[in-house]
Amino acid sequence: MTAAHPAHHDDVVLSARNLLLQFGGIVALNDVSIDVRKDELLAIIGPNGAGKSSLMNCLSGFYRPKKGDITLGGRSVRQMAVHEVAGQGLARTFQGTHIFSGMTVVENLMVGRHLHMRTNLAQSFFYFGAARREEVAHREVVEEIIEFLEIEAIRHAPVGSLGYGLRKRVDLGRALAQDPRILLMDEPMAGMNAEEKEDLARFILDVREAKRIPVVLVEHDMGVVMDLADRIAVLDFGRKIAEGTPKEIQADPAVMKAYLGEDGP
Amino acid sequence: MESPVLELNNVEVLYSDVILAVKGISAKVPAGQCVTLLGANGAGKSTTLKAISNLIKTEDGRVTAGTISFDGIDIAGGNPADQVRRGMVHVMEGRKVLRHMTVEQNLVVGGHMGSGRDARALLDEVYGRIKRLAALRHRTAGYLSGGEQQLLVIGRALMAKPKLVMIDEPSLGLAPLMVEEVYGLLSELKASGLTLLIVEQNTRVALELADYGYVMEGGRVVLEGPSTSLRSNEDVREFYLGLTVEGERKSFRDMKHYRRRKRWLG
Amino acid sequence: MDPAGVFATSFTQDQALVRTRRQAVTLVLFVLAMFSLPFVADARAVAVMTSMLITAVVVIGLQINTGLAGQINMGQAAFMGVGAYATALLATKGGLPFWLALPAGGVCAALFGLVFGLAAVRIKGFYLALTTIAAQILFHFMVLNMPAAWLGGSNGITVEAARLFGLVLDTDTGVYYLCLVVACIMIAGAYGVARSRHGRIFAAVRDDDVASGMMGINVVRTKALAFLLGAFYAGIGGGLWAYYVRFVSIDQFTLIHSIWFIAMIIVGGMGSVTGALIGVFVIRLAQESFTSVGPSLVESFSFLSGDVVFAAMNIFLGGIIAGFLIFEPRGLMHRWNILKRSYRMWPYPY
Amino acid sequence: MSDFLNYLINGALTGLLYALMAMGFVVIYRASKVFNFAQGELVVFGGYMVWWTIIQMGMPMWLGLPVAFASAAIFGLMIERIFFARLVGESVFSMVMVTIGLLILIRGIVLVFFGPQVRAFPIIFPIEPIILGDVVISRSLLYGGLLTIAFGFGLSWFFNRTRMGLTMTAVAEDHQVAMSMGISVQRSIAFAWMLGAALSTLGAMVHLSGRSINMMSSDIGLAALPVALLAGLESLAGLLLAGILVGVIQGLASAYLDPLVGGALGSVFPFIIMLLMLLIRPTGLFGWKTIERV
Amino acid sequence: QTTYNIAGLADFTGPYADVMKDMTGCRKGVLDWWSEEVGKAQGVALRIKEYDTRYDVAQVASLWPGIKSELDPVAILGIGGSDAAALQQRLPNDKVPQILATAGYGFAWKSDSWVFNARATYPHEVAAFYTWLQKKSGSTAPIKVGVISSEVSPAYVDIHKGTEKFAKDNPKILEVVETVYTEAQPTDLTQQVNRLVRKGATVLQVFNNTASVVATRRALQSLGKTNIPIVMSAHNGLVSSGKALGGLEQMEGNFEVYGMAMSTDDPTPARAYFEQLRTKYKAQVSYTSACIMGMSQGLIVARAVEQAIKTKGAKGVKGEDVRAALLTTPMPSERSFGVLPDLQYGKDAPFPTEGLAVNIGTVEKGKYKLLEQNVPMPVLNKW
Ligand SMILES: Nc1ncnc2c1ncn2[C@@H]1O[C@H](COP(=O)(O)OP(=O)(O)OP(=O)(O)O)[C@@H](O)[C@H]1O
Ligand SMILES: Nc1ncnc2c1ncn2[C@@H]1O[C@H](COP(=O)(O)OP(=O)(O)OP(=O)(O)O)[C@@H](O)[C@H]1O
Ligand SMILES: [Mg+2]
Ligand SMILES: [Mg+2]
Repeated sequence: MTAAHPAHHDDVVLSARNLLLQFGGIVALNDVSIDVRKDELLAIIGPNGAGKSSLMNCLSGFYRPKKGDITLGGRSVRQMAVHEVAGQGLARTFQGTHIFSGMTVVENLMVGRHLHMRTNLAQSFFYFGAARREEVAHREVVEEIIEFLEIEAIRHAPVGSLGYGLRKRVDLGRALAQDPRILLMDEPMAGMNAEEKEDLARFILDVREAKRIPVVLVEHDMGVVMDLADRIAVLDFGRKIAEGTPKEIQADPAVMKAYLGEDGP
Repeated sequence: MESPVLELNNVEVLYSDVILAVKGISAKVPAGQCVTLLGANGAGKSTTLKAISNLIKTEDGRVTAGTISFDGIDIAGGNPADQVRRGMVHVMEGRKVLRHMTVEQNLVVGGHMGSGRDARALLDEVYGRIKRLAALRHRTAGYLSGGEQQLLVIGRALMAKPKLVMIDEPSLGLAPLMVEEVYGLLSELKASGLTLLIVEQNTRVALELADYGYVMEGGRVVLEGPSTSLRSNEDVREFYLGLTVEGERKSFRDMKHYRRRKRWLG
Repeated sequence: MDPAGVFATSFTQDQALVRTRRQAVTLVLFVLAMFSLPFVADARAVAVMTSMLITAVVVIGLQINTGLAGQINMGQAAFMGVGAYATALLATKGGLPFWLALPAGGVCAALFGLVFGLAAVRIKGFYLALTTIAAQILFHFMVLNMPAAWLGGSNGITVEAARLFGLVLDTDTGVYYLCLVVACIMIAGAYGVARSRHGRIFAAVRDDDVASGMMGINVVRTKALAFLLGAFYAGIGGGLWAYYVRFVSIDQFTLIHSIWFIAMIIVGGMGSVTGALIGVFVIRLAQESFTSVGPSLVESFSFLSGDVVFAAMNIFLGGIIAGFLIFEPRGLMHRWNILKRSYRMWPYPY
Repeated sequence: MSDFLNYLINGALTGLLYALMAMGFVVIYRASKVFNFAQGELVVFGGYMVWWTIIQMGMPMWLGLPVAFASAAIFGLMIERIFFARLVGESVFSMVMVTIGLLILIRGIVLVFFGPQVRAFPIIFPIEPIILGDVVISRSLLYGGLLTIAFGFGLSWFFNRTRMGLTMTAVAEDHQVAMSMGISVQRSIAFAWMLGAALSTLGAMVHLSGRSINMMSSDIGLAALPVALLAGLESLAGLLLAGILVGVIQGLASAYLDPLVGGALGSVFPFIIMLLMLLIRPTGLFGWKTIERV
Repeated sequence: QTTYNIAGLADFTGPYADVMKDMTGCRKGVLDWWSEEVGKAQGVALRIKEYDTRYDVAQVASLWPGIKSELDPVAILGIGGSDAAALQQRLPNDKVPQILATAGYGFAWKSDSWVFNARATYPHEVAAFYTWLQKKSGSTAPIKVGVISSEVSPAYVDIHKGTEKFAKDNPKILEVVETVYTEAQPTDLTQQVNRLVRKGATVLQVFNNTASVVATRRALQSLGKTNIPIVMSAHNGLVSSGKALGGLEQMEGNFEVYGMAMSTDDPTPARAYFEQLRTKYKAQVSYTSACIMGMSQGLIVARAVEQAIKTKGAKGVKGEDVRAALLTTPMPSERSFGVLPDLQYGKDAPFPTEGLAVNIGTVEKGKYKLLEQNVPMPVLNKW
């Protein structure tokens, strides 16, 4: 699984400039800019309703900001449809579970490979030949991911019957199967206990180590954020109120007030 | 000790006639206390709650063994509506607001069992307890932020004038301040005499509020005790609170790549 | 789940449909039986099987569209009608041989289906299901109101029998083999599509179209493709129909036919090609055996007159469907899988 | 000019009849989230109940109509008892599929019990039209229209304002959530079907008064579809506007366009309007917008 | 004794379910009568087996091969359009003739047919009516007719297309002021009828279904224009429409036209024959136009078999012999007890196009009554 995209000379992989997003009267994002650099983990924190998910949705093309620009690998993706953004190498996991519950784990991951598959409908129709060769080739990639995430045992289980933690892992696997240039994760650890968070943290760290994919992480667990993030951006009421290293953020009084509470994490 | 409000005895729950999700658990919830149910993902916590309120019947599940008694009456397999009428409300996982309805309509629906006359008073009482909701009363519930939705579903449960509220993961996906606000509300409710059964992943806050706790794993209760003793249990500290033996918070950076075997499995 | 002792040792094996020797033997025997049917069974059975094969092609299309891609479609009979008309026109007016007219008819139906697929871009759920009823109504209107010279209007179109290598397929057996071969190809194709990339994204879009988009799937295109493919199958089925009855007219493709097609995938089970086949078989068998038994009932019990006996059949059929929905809403395929599973797990209950 | 006025007024009234038929769909949808494909069959059943009480049994109107309404409601209740009670918790999709089975089933029942003959339907509303100058207005349509307007606003108030209506709306939002609040989903669905069946009976009365009934009278259900979709499946008061819109356009189209085209353009027009409108507003004019948050 | 089988295609659960009982009962009655009184002497019996096709082409198509191999019938008695559609292409190979109960359709107007109708097409019949009406009125101005039709069935479209064609070819006889399209079950036709009346229509033609006749009649009543008659055919005739309106008197002054006997109370030979079927052959039927359709089918096939026996002998009569008999032998009206006019099939159409006559019925003083008999049918060109 080598990176399919040529390395970028520019340090910034994903960059959002002055995003403005409104829903009726509500300003979900107000003049928000962020940069994600090569090989870093950027965490985004903020109170509920601050606009974190909205920002992720803008970055992945699901919401279209009213103003501002988003570039991925130097190309503007603001006008692109969701699937085109994904085609540019952006993968994400979801806040709730948005998993294909009618399919097995393998199939879910194979959907992630869709971007890299090329056979046409006619070839699928006459399955034996190109379509089967392609299936097998991509199945090998998927098996690597299955092994990496340690979900061999549930390979053929329908995900509808899996517990929450495993689903999250499949969700991550599916994003990894896309072989992305950047990975966005929206609250991957919500609803997990410490042990499971540790597991997932380990996978995230491994992803960064082995595959060197920059990650944008939205998370409410301060322990996770402070330990994993290289940099943190803080949103409140749709505005970015702070950005910096975990240390700086922990010391920032505005952040304390808006987010962490007076007594800190 | 007086007899508990809710008592589970060797309850087994089966999904789709094939998946045994809860394999015989027993638990008690005494009146006026807060009991918490902890456990890893898939341990069967939500299933247990759904078995008590009998919402599992909507998911092709059923209680195959054991008894569930509420106020001394066996309620296993009963009608969910009767459970509410007896004074037990189940707040489901995932902030299930009625998305297309306004906040106030959500609350009104929550109080549909009471008489029309005290509805107004009850509504004001809930608005009084949860000030934030009052300001949001005409907003469409589906567009509220996560924390507001969580407050709304708790408020909606209160509208049924319950004796016992079962809450599934109230802190799920909430920011620290919001967690405090929700738990603040819960402790006020407890102080006002409400009995609480809380399923939680956020072990720290849950054990702070709760009087007693059960730890579930693989559909069984593997550990139980007063929350103070749970808090000092080594395994709970390591696996649920994420603390080192010395009481330091472990860093997520230097995770070992193997796991220590849990003592209760051995 | 596989029976104990069967392990996949390569990905090819793991993805294969036929996994045990017994399955392979059964499949071969089944196909052989189908091909020898005209020699061993009576004319009625062959005719019933022919209509089952044609229906199967149409219903598999519906299964792809509704069961697999999740787009409820109440206009499948109209799509079939478009295919039948197009095939008939191309064969009679265009003079195309049947092996060209048939796929071309499928393509025409596919294009008509595409129009509704594109509506699926914006319209979802029940709204979409109900707009496909409009397909039925528009098709009806168009055929009747275009100049009669184009689509035959109220006169319908008469079709010559299919010819292949000088062979005229105007006998029951001939038509049966034509339908059997085409149906085999279409069924095999459906299995191919269902287990490769396209089938997978159909199901992905059905399960969660938001997440699908973010996986790089063009949701709009996929839905349109599902309609296109479903309608293509309907069109091929329609084309076979045209060569089977050799006369097409508008009242052969009505809403009630579409409803029966849906009933078939309900009974068979949503989302699986095999389920569609089972559904077609069960419902058609029920319909046909009722119509077979009915006349004898009337003859032997003279106090029962035809109007009572045959009307009661509708209650039976409606009852069968309703019964399935009540007791086995996930269809026969699901029941079969559970049976298989508990058989393999025996003696452990779960 | 008077022609135009005639088409306008009668189109609107016919549209209101469609709205009344569509109300049956929407009431059932609004209280159970099930789209009932067998609505036309309910109309036929209700119609036969009226025929049975008044013509067959010879009951006077004041007795026959209430009995007919009651029997239709009981029929609705039976449908819930037999079919839907068991399906609580199953996906809405399978419930909708049940209604497709019901469609076939009710047809059989009607055939067996009432036979296929075309029967005279009692004259519920006087046949003599109201004639104002050149404008001729059918009484059954007029009275039916007024009833429809009353029901439209009344039911809209019921579902949006009263506690009971809101609890039923909650059922349409999510069966499981409704149950968790102690709402009896079953009772809500039962009520929906009873109300739906009763409304269908009223619809049959307006539609068939003084005319005839047989199995094929269910076609009106199809004609009401575009109205339900145009209004949006959740909106009751919206039906009135959508109904009038569809009725008027259909009336004008069949009066002025049909002769030009030489075909029944009037009857496909509602579907065309519906398609175009849905492309602009995918959930109809007043339906709930889907709330999609990721 | 030789028994010849006849396949009956019936529709007990589809659109024609309402008339099926009388129709099937009567055709069976005729065959029983024939076997007893004609066939017995020659050692031949006719037996019919009825199948429910729901009037659905798919059902007919899949049933027929089985019926053929099971019964090996010498003829098929069908109802109409769908039976013809499903079988017309294959009958030449199967060599079995089919006789339909309804009048002919434009789409089946093909030469060398194996499908036969007892009557010419509906437009033929209604054209005879207009010709008669004009003559009776004594004026040379064309009759102005308003047509009420529907597109739900292609058969209805076929009828109004044929009528329009007749008007086009015979502008001195007929003028169609407008063709109005309604739903299958129209709610209220007041506006449409009003428009037709104001356009000068003096007759309204409603050939689709009973519900449409009822709605049209109600519209005329509410407009106070009951002096404008409606003309209809056997399948939605005066009696059934009257019943659906709550009484035959409601249909006062309207017309019915078709080329068979009318089921009036008049003591006609057809009536007497029917009474014989009912009393002697225990046919549980009533004297309706559906019954007459059934009788006509039965008589046509029975007489053709009779003829075939004459030429081929009692044994070995095949479908093709029955067809040959149909094509070669004229059937004078007496042979059908006046149920049908004189009948002679030719090769160029599935129905006799020349020399046919129609009957016209009406309701007078609340009684269903035969108004005119043997009205000659004009020539009508294919549309
Ligand atoms: N589709 C939408 N329509 C209308 N308003 C929306 C929509 N999505 C988000 N909002 C509003 O935008 C604001 C930001 O919401 P967002 O979901 O981005 O917050 P968040 O920071 O992700 O919160 P949480 O921590 O609860 O996930 C909220 O006020 C929310 O109500
Ligand atoms: N509807 C269902 N059908 C089949 N199996 C189910 C269903 N719901 C849950 N399960 C299974 O039952 C087990 C217990 O699930 P449950 O939801 O109770 O866990 P939980 O302890 O609440 O976990 P979490 O912390 O993730 O919410 C899991 O293995 C799950 O896969
Ligand atoms: Mg969020
Ligand atoms: Mg849970």
